[in-house]
Amino acid sequence: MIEAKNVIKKYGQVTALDDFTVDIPKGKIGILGPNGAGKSTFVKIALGLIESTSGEITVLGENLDKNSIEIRKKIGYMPEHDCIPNKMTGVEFLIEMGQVSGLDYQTATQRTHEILGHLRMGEEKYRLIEEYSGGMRQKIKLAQGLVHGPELMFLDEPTSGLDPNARQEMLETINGLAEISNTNVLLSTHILQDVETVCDYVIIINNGKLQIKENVKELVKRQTDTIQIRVGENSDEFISILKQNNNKRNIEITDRWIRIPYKNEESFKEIISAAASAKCQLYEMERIAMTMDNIYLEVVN
Amino acid sequence: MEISKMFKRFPTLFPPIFKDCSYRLITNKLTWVLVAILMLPCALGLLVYYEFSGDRISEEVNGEKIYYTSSGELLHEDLRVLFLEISEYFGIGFIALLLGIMFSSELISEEYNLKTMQILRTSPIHPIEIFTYRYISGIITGVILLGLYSTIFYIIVMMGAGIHGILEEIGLLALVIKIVILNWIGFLSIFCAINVYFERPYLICFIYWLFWEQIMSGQNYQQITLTHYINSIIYDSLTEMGWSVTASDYGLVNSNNDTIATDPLISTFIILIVGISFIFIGSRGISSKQF
Amino acid sequence: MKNDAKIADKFKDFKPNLSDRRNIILGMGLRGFEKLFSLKNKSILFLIGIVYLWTFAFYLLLGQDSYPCNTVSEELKTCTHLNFYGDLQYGGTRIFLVLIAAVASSGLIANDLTDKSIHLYLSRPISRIDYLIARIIPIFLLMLTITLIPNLVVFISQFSKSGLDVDFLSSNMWTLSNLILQAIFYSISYSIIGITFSAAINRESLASAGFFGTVYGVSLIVEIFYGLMSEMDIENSEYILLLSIIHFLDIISYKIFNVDYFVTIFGSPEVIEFPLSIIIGLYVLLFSSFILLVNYIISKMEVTK
Amino acid sequence: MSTIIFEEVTKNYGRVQGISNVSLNIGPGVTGILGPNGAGKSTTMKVLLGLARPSIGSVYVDGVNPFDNFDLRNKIGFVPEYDCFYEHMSAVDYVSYFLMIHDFSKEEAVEKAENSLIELGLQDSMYRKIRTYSRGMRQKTKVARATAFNPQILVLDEPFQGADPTTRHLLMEKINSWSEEGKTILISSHILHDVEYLTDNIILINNGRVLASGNRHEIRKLMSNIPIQIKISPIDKNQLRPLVKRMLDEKWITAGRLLESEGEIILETNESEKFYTEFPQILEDEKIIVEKIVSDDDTLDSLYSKLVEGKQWK
Repeated sequence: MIEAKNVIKKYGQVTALDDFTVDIPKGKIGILGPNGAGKSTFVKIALGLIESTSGEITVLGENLDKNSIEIRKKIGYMPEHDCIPNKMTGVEFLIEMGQVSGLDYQTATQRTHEILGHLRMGEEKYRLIEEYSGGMRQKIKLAQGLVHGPELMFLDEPTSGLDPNARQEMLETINGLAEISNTNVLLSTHILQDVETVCDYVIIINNGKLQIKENVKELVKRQTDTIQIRVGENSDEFISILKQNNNKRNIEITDRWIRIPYKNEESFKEIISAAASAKCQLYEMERIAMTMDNIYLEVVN
Repeated sequence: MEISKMFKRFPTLFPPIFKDCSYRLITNKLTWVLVAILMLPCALGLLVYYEFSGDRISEEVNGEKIYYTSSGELLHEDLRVLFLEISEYFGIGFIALLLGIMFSSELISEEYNLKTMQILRTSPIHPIEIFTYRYISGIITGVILLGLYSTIFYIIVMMGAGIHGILEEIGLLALVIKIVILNWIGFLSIFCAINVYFERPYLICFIYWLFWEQIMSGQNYQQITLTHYINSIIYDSLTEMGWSVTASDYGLVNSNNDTIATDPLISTFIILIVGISFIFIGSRGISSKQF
Repeated sequence: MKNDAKIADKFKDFKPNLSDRRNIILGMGLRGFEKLFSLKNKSILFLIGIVYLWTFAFYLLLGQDSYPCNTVSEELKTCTHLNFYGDLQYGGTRIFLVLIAAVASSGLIANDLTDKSIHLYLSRPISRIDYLIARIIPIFLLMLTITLIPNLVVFISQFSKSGLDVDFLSSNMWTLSNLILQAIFYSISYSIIGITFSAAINRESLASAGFFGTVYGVSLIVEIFYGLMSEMDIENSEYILLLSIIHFLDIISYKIFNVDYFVTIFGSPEVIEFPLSIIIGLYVLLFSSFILLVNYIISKMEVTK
Repeated sequence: MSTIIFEEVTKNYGRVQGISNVSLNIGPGVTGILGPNGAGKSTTMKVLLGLARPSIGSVYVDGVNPFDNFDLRNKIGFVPEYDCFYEHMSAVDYVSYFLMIHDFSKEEAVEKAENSLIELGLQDSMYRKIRTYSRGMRQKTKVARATAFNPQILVLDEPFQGADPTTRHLLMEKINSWSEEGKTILISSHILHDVEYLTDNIILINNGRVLASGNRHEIRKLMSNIPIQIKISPIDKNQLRPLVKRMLDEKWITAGRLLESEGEIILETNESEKFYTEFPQILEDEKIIVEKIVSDDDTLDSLYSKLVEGKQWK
């Protein structure tokens, strides 16, 4: 979908992208990285908004140097910051954006309503944007990128500032994007759980270089060597029994959970029998899975 | 908080606030627009000087060059009128007032816009301190800016009359600077207080100035405007300097054509009182404002 | 009917048919123009109404005979089409023109900058210059409606007064074309100034105040000093008139008619001559630097956010 | 040890509701305050900071009314949701500016500011102007300002907004250590995952009302009308069927589902306490070893959506 070869981008003295090479497959891709790692620079170069100092980028099979303006017909962009006018209605704005992308008036109108339907916007689409809630504003921002039927959609922090329900809905919408006119998604975010729920692949950028590019599902399947337990009453007795069995291993105890290192299947058995004999409630027991957090911190630091 | 504690804190608290405020005022885009407008008379004055300096007639008395116009009058007496008239528009009049409105909005309204006022209100600083320190910073910056401007403009205008002319009329410059200071003490505190209470301070300040200060002054009950006291001081000083001005030139007459100029000392005192009382009104507004 | 039961696909494939850049820009410009004329912009409609009323009252009802104006005479009314742009007391609409240009142009880019929707426009298949052109079109068209049309109406009324004489037309061919050229010149110049202010001061109300204050206020100050200096009989004092954009534009528009420039605000008409090369050079310099400034402002925004 | 007490507090802004009839008792440690946008979280914080005066009711922070009280302001640190900077200052200037208001001398203020900024990892950029900062650095600066004078109470409104994962992690570690020092910390966040990581104590607000407050597991237990679903996966996949069969024999199990492909069973019960107590014994008796006992119902996500939708009353 996007191929970058030895891309370098410098702002004066600062190097934003340093010999950056990546081949991004189709599907839903998450881009992670600390602030200033070069994520947004990469996205802007791929959009043709700024030019790279050197290197080659191919987006959707077309070379970016030659037709950076034409390529934008196939790309949708949802910026991070609030960037929609207040004094228009949602529908008006989307039709305008459709026309600016080159659709004729009637098609733009039809397409606007179709997309707003998919995004589950009701009558409020005819209201002024300034009356919209944060979630609705995000949806309008998303819709304006989709209105001309792009093959590729850049999403920059689509869930920032949303409350949990709105965030959930936004994630579901993004998940459905692949189905709306076969759009590929490039999602850049700081909330790692979003990547976990939405994306097929994850790319981590740091210091202008590609750190890893991997399949999310396989990454998250990896498990750690710790078992987390949460128990109810008689926890003291439970702990003392456990300690007898595990005298050589270190048990982490806080008032919220107990963590025991995983050795083999026997570990589970020990816990269950300890709970049974201490007659305490065993609320929770599982091997802690690798989360995006762990992977991210491991890669970046 | 007791007043004594406030005084004790003053040396530590005021410098950083002054530094911040003056920086913000001076780096503001609008200040520069106004300064550019203020510089226009200076530039044009310079142009005028170079063009006409050949036409004047000079005479040497006691080693000093005294210049006369072609009709034989003292040149500096012509030029001082020009200086005062233009100062009344720029240095102490309309432009200075716009600068004052802009400063007050930057000092107070901007704190609300930047939401730093919320932080200040959760910090142990008394509203009187918040208001006063900003007000004083505004006065200092404004007076320095306009005082400097007045001096430069004075020198440029009086340059035509030579060193003699400049020294001869130095009292006028002192008067203009005095008026600048009093103007700012009075008006800035009113503008700042307006900024505390109203959402659109620019508009309200301007309306206040136009309807209250401009239209009311020159009427029968003009003693309720600050302009009256400012004008009284100008009028009094000019008469003392031997100018032939009448009270009606400065609108200091009522409908019976009686002169109603106030004594300059009392005028100064009243302006100070107004300044201080609006400090209290303003800080009252800050302390009662909720978020 | 049994076999006709159908469930629609959840999503329909959308194959867009996108038009090229020229159409997009033209469409944007025309929509912007339409918007300026919509009922929401009451102030602009009001001002336009005043300009028309003023023109018709002044030139059609009060009427005058001698037309066109080849040389500047004592009788200013003979220079109708030039007077149209003059100061109020000489029957001109200058203050309204500047006001309309200030009010209408201030929002065009400033609004996009304040709500940051400029990023969305720039991520569309148009370039930065395309965007600028699209934003200039509405204000350009608006200025045309208040410069060209009233002047044409005056021309036609003169034509009808001459008894629809074909000779009048043929002898005034150049006047007509100059009229159009002059209107276009004013429109494009004010549009560019407006766009510059709109981009440089990114708040709508401040931009319009800045436009009006700078353009009109400076012209007043310059005029005062010009009066002062000419009273003192200072040589070359007319060069300070070039400091004011209004005067500068007037000078060029008088050049278009091959008429000497004269001052109208405060004081009686006075003929002033400038060399053509200086004026054209200055104009090109000034307006290209305006365009470059706007371009720079927008390009800087792209990089930072 | 500071405590915050709300007694039936109502705050209206003109005709707009802020919070209504809120009673709370917040003690030391981290407390998460959750709710949709516009639910009244920020209003709650503002009332307790003394930025707004309650319309009805009273608030006590350390036993005094926060509105007008001066000494209290030395004890509360506030990180607002929005940016609140003098953009032309550097972080050190900014933090020390406010420290001087807290009655520190200039030298002390600069030193403390530098220390707290270094602690938060801003050593490289703390002399640069705030204007040039990224969102994460801005968050750190705000936190540094609020904590540099060592307040006993910390109020953090969306402190992780816009921060990159590294910053987020660092801030969480800091918050955890402050909470261990015995500070009272009130934190609001839209990202439930973060709150879940930090604390079990939550306050859930919607439409200006406090829907629930306290330990989230206890809250879930109080919602006894909603059956709890528990996921269990035995190590030996052949034991899936016997285990379901065995569990359905108990009358407190209302339903059971077998997910063969995932190697899990899902059990539903109304008497969760009984289940959790007896289940280990049953496993022990049946000689079945399971590697996972988890309830998706018990996550903060599910608790949040259930409470906000009002399922606790149905």
